[in-house]
Amino acid sequence: MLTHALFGGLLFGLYFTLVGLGLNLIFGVMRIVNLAHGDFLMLGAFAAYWLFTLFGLHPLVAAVAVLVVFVLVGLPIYYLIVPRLLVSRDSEMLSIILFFGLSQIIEALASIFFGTTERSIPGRVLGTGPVRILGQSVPSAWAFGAAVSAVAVILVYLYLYRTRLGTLTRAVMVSRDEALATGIDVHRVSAIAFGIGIALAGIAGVFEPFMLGSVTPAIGGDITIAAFAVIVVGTLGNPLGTVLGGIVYGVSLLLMQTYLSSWANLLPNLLLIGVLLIRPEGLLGRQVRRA
Amino acid sequence: MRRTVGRRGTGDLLIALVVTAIMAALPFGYSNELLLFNFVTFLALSQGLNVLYGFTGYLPFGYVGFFGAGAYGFALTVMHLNWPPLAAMAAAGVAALILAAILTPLLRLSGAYFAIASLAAAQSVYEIVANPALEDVTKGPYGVSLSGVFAPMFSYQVGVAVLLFSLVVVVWLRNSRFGLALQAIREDTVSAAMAGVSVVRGRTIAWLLSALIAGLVGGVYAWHISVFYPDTAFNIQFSIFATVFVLFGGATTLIGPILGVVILYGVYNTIGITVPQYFQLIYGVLIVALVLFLPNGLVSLATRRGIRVP
Amino acid sequence: MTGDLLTASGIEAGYGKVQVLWGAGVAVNERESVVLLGPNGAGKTTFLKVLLGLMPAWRGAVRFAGDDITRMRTDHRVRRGLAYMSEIGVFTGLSIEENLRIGGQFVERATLRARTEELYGIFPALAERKSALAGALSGGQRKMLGIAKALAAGPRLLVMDEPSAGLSPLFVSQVIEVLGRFRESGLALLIAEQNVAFLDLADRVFTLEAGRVGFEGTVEALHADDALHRAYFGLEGS
Amino acid sequence: MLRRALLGLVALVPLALARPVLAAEAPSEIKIGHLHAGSGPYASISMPVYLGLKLWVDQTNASGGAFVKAFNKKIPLKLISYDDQSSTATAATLYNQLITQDKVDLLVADSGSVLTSVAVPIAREHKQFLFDPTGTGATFFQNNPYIALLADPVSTIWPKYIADFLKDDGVKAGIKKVALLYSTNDFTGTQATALRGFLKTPDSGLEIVYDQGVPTNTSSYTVLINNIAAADPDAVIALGYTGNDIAFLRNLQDSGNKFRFLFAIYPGIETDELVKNVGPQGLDGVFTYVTSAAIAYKPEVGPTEAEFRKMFEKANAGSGVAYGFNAIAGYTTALVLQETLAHADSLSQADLRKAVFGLSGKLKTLDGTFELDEHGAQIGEITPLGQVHPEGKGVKITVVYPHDLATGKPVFGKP
Repeated sequence: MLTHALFGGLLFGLYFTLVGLGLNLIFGVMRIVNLAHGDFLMLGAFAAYWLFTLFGLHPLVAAVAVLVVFVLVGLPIYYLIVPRLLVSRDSEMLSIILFFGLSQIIEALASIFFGTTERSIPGRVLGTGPVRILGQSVPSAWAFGAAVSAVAVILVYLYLYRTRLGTLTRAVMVSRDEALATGIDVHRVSAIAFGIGIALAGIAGVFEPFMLGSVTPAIGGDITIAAFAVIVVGTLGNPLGTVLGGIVYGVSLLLMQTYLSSWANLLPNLLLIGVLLIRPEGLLGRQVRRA
Repeated sequence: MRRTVGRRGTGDLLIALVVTAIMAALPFGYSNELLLFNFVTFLALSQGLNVLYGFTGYLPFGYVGFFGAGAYGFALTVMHLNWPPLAAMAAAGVAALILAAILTPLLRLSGAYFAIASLAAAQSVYEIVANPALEDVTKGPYGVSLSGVFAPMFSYQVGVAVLLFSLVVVVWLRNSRFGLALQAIREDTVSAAMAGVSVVRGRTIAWLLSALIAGLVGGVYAWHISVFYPDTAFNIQFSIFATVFVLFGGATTLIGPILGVVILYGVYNTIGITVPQYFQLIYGVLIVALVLFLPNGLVSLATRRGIRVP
Repeated sequence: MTGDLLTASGIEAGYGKVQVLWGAGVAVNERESVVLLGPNGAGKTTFLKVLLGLMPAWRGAVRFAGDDITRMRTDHRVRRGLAYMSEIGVFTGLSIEENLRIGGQFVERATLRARTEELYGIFPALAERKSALAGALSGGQRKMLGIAKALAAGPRLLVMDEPSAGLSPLFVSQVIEVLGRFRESGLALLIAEQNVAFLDLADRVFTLEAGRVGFEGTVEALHADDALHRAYFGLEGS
Repeated sequence: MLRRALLGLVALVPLALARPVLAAEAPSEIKIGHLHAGSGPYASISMPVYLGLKLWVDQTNASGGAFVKAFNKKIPLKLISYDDQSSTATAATLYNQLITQDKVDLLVADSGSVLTSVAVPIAREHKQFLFDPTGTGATFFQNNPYIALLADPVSTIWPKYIADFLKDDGVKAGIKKVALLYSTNDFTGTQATALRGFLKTPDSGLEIVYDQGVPTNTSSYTVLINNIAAADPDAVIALGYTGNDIAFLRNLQDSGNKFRFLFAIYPGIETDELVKNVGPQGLDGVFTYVTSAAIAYKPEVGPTEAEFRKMFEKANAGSGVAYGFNAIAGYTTALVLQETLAHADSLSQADLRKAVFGLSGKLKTLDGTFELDEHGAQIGEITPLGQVHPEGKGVKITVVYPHDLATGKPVFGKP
C-alpha cells in the first residue's frame, strides 16, 4: 500500500504539475493571480467532451486543438483586461478580484450553454483497465496524464530556455521595469505567456474527466485552490518549480487518502498555509511578507 | 477640527440608527422574514468585512471561516451544554475570536497571499467541522438541528442588534484617531510606523473586531435557520457576496457596503431566484467592470467630486 | 536649442497629480556627449523616462534623428537607436550571455554575434563568466554588463541614469574610462548624474533643478559661473 | 425585492382583512410550490422529479385543470418552482418565499434528504403540510404532523434486502467479508447505519472488514478502491449519490479490481444516466436496488411505467435530463397531489393531510402501492435487490431477491 501510494502519488502529482503550470507562468510573468485558472481548465474539459462526443476525437488530438484555440483566445483576453489592470495602484490585489469576476462569467456562460449536468468521457478511450509500470498497477489515465504533463513541462522548458521569445519572457519575469527600459515589447511577451498559461490549463482540462471522473461548470473553484497550493509549494513565479510542488502535493494527498482518508481534503489547505507562513519565498525567493 | 469630526460622527451614527430601525420594523409589514434576515446578515457581514478591508487593506477571502466558527460555537453550546440562545451568542463571538487569534500570523502575509491563505484557513476549519470522525461532537457532515431554540422573531431582532453593533464599529473607526491611524497604516506602512502608530497592534485589533462581527452574525444565523449543514455555514458564497457588496458600494465608508447590499442583494433576489446563471453572469461582469473602471466603488462617483460620503 | 540627434523641449510630466517636470529640455548632437547635472529629486530619472517613452509627457515634444517620437512606444525608440541604461541596468536573474542577447534583441543574428565578441574583448571580465548570473557579479562588473547590454543594440545615442550610483570611486573612474573610449569611437552619450567626475566626459552640460533647466553650456562656462560652480563642486567637497 | 417589501407594508393589511370573505369562493388557480436543483450535486436527482411534476401540471392544465372536491369543479394548476442550486441556505429562503409570499396551496419539497431537511422545520413552523417526494431522512417523521413521504421508502428500510440476501444466498456462496463505503449525507449515511445493524446480528456469518464514510462530493475513488482491495473483502457495498456511483464504478473498472459481490444504489434507479457514463460493461454483474423503473407495477391511477417513459422522453427530449426512477418519483408525487385534491374536503392544511393519509393503502400507481405509516413515512414497497446484465448497448436488470419476486438467479463474480 505504501509503495502504491508513493508511486501513484508521483503520477497523480505530475498531473497536478500540469494543472498548476499555467497559473504559475502567468503569475511569474505578470504578477497577477488568475483566479479563473480552474475555469479555463473546465472549458478545456468541456472541449474534450464535445470533441469526443461529436467527432470521436481522441483526447490527444483534442489537446492539440485546445492548445491552438486557447492561445488564440488568450491573446485578446490579455489585451482587453491586463494592460489596464497593470497600471493600477495595487495590481496584484486587484487582479484577484478581477479574475474572480472573470471566473464567475465563465462559469455562468458554461452553465447556460452546456447545462449543469455531469459529463464524462468513457474511460476506455485511454485504454481500459490498469497498466503495470515498475510492478505497480495504476489506472491508465494516470499514466497518460503524467506523460502529457511531462511533455508539457519539457516544452515549456524549451520555450523559456531555448527560444529568443523565451529569453525575453524570462527577462520580464526577472524585472518588468528593466524589461520595459531595455525596449522589450512587454505586452507582446506577456500576452503570449498569458495565452500559453491558459492553453496549459486547457490541456490539463482535456485530461480532467479521466483523472477526476467528470466535469461540470462548477469544478473551477476547487481546482484553482489546488493549483494554487501546488505552485505555492513549488515556487511562486517559477514555472519549473511547479514540478516539485505537484509531486509533493500528489504524494502527500495519496498518502493521506491511503492512511487517513477522511482528512485528505484538509491537506491542500494546510500545505498552502504552512508553506506561506514558514517558507513563503519558495526556492527562488520573492518577498511576500509585509510589516 | 474636533467639532467637525464630532458633528460628522453624530451624522454617521444617525444613519446607523435609521438603518437599524428600518430593518427592525420591516418584518411587521413583510412576512418572508427569512429573506429580510438574509439582508440583515449581509448588511452586518459586509460591515464586518469593511472593518478589515476598508481600514487595513487586508482582503480576507476566507471571511466565512469566522461566520462558520460563530455558527458552530452557537450550535455546540446549545447542543452539548444546553445554553440558552443569548449565552450561546456570546459563545459564537468567542469562537470566532479564538479562531482569529490562532490565525493572527496570517497578517504577516501581503495582499494576495493573505487573501488566499485566509481562504485556505476557512476551508481547513470546514474540513475539520465536517469530518465524519467528529460526528459525536459536531454532527459532522450530517448537519445540526437546533429545533429546541427555534425562535424566528426573537432571533431576527437579535440579528438586528448585531447589525447595529457592526454599524457602530464602522462609525467609530471613521471618526476616531484609531481609525485614522489604521488608514494611515494602509496608505503607507513605513511612514505610519515612523509617526508612532503601532502597526501590529492596530491591525490585530481590526482583525479581531472584524472576526467578532462575523462570529456574532454566524451565531444568530445558526439560531435563526436552526437546521444547517457545515457546507451551509462555511459556504464560500458568504465571503464572495460580502466582498462584492463592499467593493461595489465602496470600502472605508458607512453607506458604501449598505448600498452594495441593498442594490446587489436586491437584484439577486429578483433575478437570482429564477435564473441563477444569468445572475452569476451579471455579477461577474459587474466585478470586472468595477475593477477596471471604478475600483473605489459607487461612492467614488461622489468622493471624486470632493463630496464627503458618510 | 536643438540638436541634430535628440531634442526634447518644454517637457512637463509627473506621477498622478504630482507634477515633477516643468518645461525641461535637452539637446544632443551626433557624436556629442552631454551630461545632465542635477541634485537628487530634481527630476532627472523622470526626464529620462519621458525621453524613452517609459512615462507619458503631459506637454512638450521629443524629436530623435529628425522624427517626432513623443508618442512612440519604448521598443520602437530602442529600435531606432535610442538605448537606455537604467540605474539597475541588468537582469539579475539571467546570465551575462542572455543579458547581451536581450540587449541586442532587434539586431540580426550574425551582427549580434560579432558585436558580442567585440564587447567581450572590451570587457574581458564578462567574457570569462558568460553563463554566470548577472546577480552574482560585483557592483562594478554589473555596471560594465549594463553598458555592454545597452551597446549590444548598436545605438546611436546611449542614455544613462546615474551610472555612478552605488559604486566606489575606483569603479566610477573605470566606468568613466570605458565610456570615454566609446565616445572616441563616435557614440553619442546623454548621462544624468550628480557626480561631477562625469563632467570629464562632457562636451556640454545641462543642469536640472526642480524640474526646470537651469544652466546650459560648455563645462568651461559652468566653471566660469561662480554660483553654479559652488553649488555643484561645493557639493563634492562637503 | 426591497421595493416589494416596502409595498408589502402597505398592501398586506387590506389583503389580510379581505381573505376570509373570499375563502368560500373557488380560486382561479391552485398554486403548487416546489424547489428544484438546477445545478450542484443534487441536480441529477432533482431535475427528473421536477420535470415529472411539470409534465403532470402541463397535462392537467391541457385538460382544463385538476378536479378539486372542495369546490366540486376543475381548477387550473400553477407550478411555482424555484432553483435552489443544491444550496440548503438558498433553499431555506425559497421555501419561506413559497409559503409566505407566494402563499402556495400545496408545498412540495425538493428531491433528496438534504434539500428536504431545511423545508421540514419551516413547513412545521408555518403549519404547512409538506409533500415530500424523496426526502427519506428518518428524523423528518418524528412527531411531525406536517409531512408525508410519497415516492421513496424511508431510508432505514432500503437496505434490508441487501443484508437478507447476503446472509442467505451470499453466505451459501462463500461470502464472509464485507466492505462498506458510503457518502456522508442523510440519505446514504442512514442506510449505512441501518445496514450495519442488519449485518451485525450474532449468527449472520458476515464480518465487516472495511467501513469508511467519504464526503458526498468525492469524485476520485482510485485510492479508496485500492484500500478496499487491501482489506480483501468478498462483498463491497458502495452507498452514494449518482455522481458518486459513476465515479466509483469508472474508477473500479480502471483499477482492474474485481469483487465477488458489488452493490451500488443508482444503477437500478438512474439506469440511463449510469449506462451513459459508465458503459454497460462497467455495470456488468453489479447488484442494485430495483425500483419501479424496472418492475412493471399495475397502476389503477395514471399511466403504466412504459407509457409514462414515452411521455417523459417526448416532453423532455434534448433537456439533457435522463429518464430514471426520480422522474417516476416526480410523477408519483403529482398523482398523489391529484388524488389529494380530488378527495380533500377543503384546501386547509389539516384537510389536505387527512386526504393524503386517506389514500394510504388504496392508491396504486406506476410506483406500486402508496402506503404510509402513522408518522407519514412511506412503507408501500420495499425495493427488491436486482442485478445488472449488459444487453446490447444497454442493460437489463433482473430481480434476484426476495426469492418470490425473483426473475433471475444471482451471478457472483469469480473469487
